[in-house]
Amino acid sequence: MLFTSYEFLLFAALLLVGYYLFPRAWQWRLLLVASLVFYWLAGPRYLIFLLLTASSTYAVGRWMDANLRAQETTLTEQRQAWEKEQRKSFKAREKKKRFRMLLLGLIFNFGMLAVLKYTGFAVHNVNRLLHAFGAENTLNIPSLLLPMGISFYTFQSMSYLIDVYREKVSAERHPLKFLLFVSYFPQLVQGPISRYADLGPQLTAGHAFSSRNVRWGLERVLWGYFKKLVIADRALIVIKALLDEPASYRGMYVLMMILLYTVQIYADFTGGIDITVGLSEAMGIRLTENFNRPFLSRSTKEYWNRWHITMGTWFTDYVFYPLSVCKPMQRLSKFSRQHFGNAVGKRIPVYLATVATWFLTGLWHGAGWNFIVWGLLNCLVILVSQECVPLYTRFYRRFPRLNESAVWHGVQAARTVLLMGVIRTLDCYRDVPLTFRLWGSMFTTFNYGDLFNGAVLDLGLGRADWILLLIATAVMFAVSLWGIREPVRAKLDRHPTAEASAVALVFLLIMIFGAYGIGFDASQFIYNQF
Amino acid sequence: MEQLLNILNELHPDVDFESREDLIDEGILDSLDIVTLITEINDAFDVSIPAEEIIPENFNSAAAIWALIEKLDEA
Amino acid sequence: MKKYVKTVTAMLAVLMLMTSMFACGSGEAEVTHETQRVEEWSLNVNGKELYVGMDMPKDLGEPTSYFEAASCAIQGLDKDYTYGSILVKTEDDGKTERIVGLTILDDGAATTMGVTIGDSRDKVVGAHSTPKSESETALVYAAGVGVIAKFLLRDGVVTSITYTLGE
Amino acid sequence: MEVAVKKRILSGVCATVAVIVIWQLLTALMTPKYMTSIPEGALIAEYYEETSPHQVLFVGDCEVYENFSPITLWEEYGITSYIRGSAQQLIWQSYYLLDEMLRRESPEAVVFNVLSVKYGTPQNEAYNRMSIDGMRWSSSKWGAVQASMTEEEDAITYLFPLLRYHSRWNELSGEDITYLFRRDRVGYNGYLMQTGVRPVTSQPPWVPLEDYTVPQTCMDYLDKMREICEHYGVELILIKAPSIYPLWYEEWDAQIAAYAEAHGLAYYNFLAMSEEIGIDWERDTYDAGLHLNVWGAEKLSTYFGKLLTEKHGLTSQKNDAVLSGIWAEKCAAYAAEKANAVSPY
Repeated sequence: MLFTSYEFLLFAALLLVGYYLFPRAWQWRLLLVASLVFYWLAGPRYLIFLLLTASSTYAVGRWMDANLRAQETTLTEQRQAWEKEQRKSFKAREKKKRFRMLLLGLIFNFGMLAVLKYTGFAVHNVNRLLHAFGAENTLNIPSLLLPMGISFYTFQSMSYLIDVYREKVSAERHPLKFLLFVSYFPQLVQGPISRYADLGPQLTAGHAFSSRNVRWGLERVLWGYFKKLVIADRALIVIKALLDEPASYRGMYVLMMILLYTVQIYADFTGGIDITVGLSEAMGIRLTENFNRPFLSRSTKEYWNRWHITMGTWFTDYVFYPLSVCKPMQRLSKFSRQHFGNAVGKRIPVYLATVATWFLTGLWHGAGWNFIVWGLLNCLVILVSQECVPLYTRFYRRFPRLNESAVWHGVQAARTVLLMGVIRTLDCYRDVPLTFRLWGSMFTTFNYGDLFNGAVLDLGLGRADWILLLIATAVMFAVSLWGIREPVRAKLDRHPTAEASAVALVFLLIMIFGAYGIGFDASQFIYNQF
Repeated sequence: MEQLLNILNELHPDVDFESREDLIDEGILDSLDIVTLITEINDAFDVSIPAEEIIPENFNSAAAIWALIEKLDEA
Repeated sequence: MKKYVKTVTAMLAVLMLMTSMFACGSGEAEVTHETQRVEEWSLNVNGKELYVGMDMPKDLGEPTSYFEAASCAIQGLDKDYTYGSILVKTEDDGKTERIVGLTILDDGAATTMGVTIGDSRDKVVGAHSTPKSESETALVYAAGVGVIAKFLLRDGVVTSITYTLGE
Repeated sequence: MEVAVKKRILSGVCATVAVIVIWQLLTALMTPKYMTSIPEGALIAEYYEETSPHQVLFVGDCEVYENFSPITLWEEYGITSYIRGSAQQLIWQSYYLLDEMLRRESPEAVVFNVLSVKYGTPQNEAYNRMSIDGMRWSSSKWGAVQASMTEEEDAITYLFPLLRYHSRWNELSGEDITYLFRRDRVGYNGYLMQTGVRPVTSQPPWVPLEDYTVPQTCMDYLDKMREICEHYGVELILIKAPSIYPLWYEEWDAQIAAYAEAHGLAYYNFLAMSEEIGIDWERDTYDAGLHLNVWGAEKLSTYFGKLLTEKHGLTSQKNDAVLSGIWAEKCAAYAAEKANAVSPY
């Protein structure tokens, strides 16, 4: 069910009303039923995979918890009988058992994700390998159904499992409460990927009606719809036109695609998250923020601390750190320190872990080489700028004032956003060699005149629509900047008339200028094929 | 402790590590710095900091890092 | 320790090699609209190859008969050009005139594989191989993107052959 | 500073009221007016302007609202009639319009043009809107919406037309402002006068069909129409207007004739009887045979009027002073428009 469909609006409205009519103890059960219904409507057969992940994670979690408690009791009983050494080896043995169970859980769930999402891709490449070596017969690509949001709920469940293993969180006893954590519907569509410590208790705790929560939450939902319907879906019309025959839209059109796609994906993704977080806030549930004004980031590294934050922290906590501090990596760094000197030795674990993390991040985004190359390019930029740090420091020492000047920050931010935009077009051109050729064509094909001679008008948007798109985008960024020191909703909160009229105005703007209905077909979320 | 401080200064010479209590929260040490730091510490103090110990409380200040090292040392 | 270094560097090399090799070779064939026209499903009129979906050529010559029908209220004309045994149906929205249907009216014309009105069901299947779908009264073939070729049958004999838009 | 809850509620209510008012205004602004272009879109709503009942109600598509002239039926036979037709009006839309009208008045006869039995499924969103938007809200309108929607349509866009027409914001014209709250009359009791002349030069090519049986949905709605007429004691008359396109296959004609026979209904195929009616295909059509022009329509109406009086017992209402007054105005307006047309006779 699309966020922009009438059915979802009705679904959300009924849920919100029902939520506050239900007695507090029953609220989480309503949420669970709503989430399962939401999932059922997306495709009944998908539910099986969700339940498989939820039950397996729950089981492994409870087993590890039980093992840990058993370990504590035996330790206290044997306090006198065992010496320190014996106690230590007993603890190590038990931890090994728990680690094996954790591995079992991880392999089962990540295996399911891999099979469902990447078999087609893997078989396709094996076929190409077979062709390369002249083999005639090839494997047929099985058509597997891809459950909605499998990447999100799998990652969320696995973060819970690892946290239980790390004893940061104690396992959830109640199976249905855990199922709610896995299946909580708004974040199934495109995240955020929450941690059990933050979300678990909130979901099952009862929430009294609070006018502030409901108002602020629904205002944020409304703003999400503004970004999605007025900006993202309108920009998508041109993007689709350009993607219809990418090879024939070169030069200026590639630059237009970069800028348009940057705006489109920002509006679409942050809009979707606004709807998710806003709806949860209206029910008193605070989800982790997934964005922090990414267009202000002055470097790629900072960009990835502000864009899709919950994915970034997930990969850092559960891939990057474990990989870089694990025994083999440490030994490797010690070895290379002895043979290739301190400088190299120090960098090996960091760089290896970064490359691996970004490879997996790319792969996670989609089953395609364009996503993997997108990931590795991001990694390349980060590592190169990491290497250039001494260069930058020397540069800033020569121009000390520069580092503080706002203009320079603006230049850096523009450069970063543009760079991210360029790399991100791998997402939409979906074909690596074609993307590189098109990037090149920006400098070889000089059709920048098309921008002014009306050629842009037959890409699906008339003059009025283009102007509206530009104005709406400017408004979106302006409102975001206006809210830096104090959230806009807080400012409005103090003046009820201003708040009410702002809500009314935005509502009417969406209704009139939204790119929805027969004239425009509502677009899928960019991340919906997850 | 001094050895730890030189490692930190080598990473970010312009940061006063003695007094600061918000190395992670303020984003002074990011994920790349932390990993480089851990590799240095593991090598210098012959400990091995496991991934689950990489949490803000342990890395927000030099003292916190030192406490972690000691805890791992005699565990 | 040695084996670690070798395996890791080897793994890294393979990873990089695989990525570059696959990534750079992963472009599908350039599929443009023209190549989707399946030669098998086109009809020759006054020396010109016509297929459903293409713009109506201006220089097709005088049709043997012509009928024009405006749709009820909305602008746009449906035009029927009859060239001997072939009926060409087009839609003209004022800007472009597109062919939306080609029909063989009698045995004066035939498909590229020589099938015409009056032939048997087996001749059709023999010439054009197995159809996409078949029933007692019709054989339907996929004839390009969004185009179907339909053979109507009565008592096993072809009564009409039409290429139109459809799935 | 805790803002008084009262103030917050008050501003909330005011804002909601404001949105509702603006919403109505915007709906009126954005809904197509069908005044200067595509007048067919305005026909359905005009019925509510009528101030007097009608003995005969026509329902159907362009083959009724462009081939029959109620003015002629009144002038020559004193029969009062109304044509409730719209572009490509499908059979279920005709049924629901009939259902609505029979609750407001009790005619003696209902005339249904059977051409639309060839469409068994929803056809086109634009035509749906033109046939349904003009209706006032009633269970009949809801029935028409449910029966006519194509997959891409949502019922809510009929409840709130702004959800459908909001995208017209960048194509508004003068017409949308001048006709914000009023509409001009486009038809004469539902008849859209056409004064052009374009002779028939060729017949549409005959192409065999795979299946000639009339779709079951259409037969069901034919039954429903017959039943509702029986319920209100109204005589249902089936006709096929004299239009040479879209092609009316004999097989369809046979099935409709058989249906009429089976249920004792009159069925007139005016296309087959065009000789007898005296239709001159050189001068009586404005688009080479698809529809009649005003002269053709008058001939057909005269012929049909005779049938109605002789076979269906309709009597003249001219002795009713009130009716005569009302219809005199209509005839005057009709004559005025017809005067400035160039007659082919």
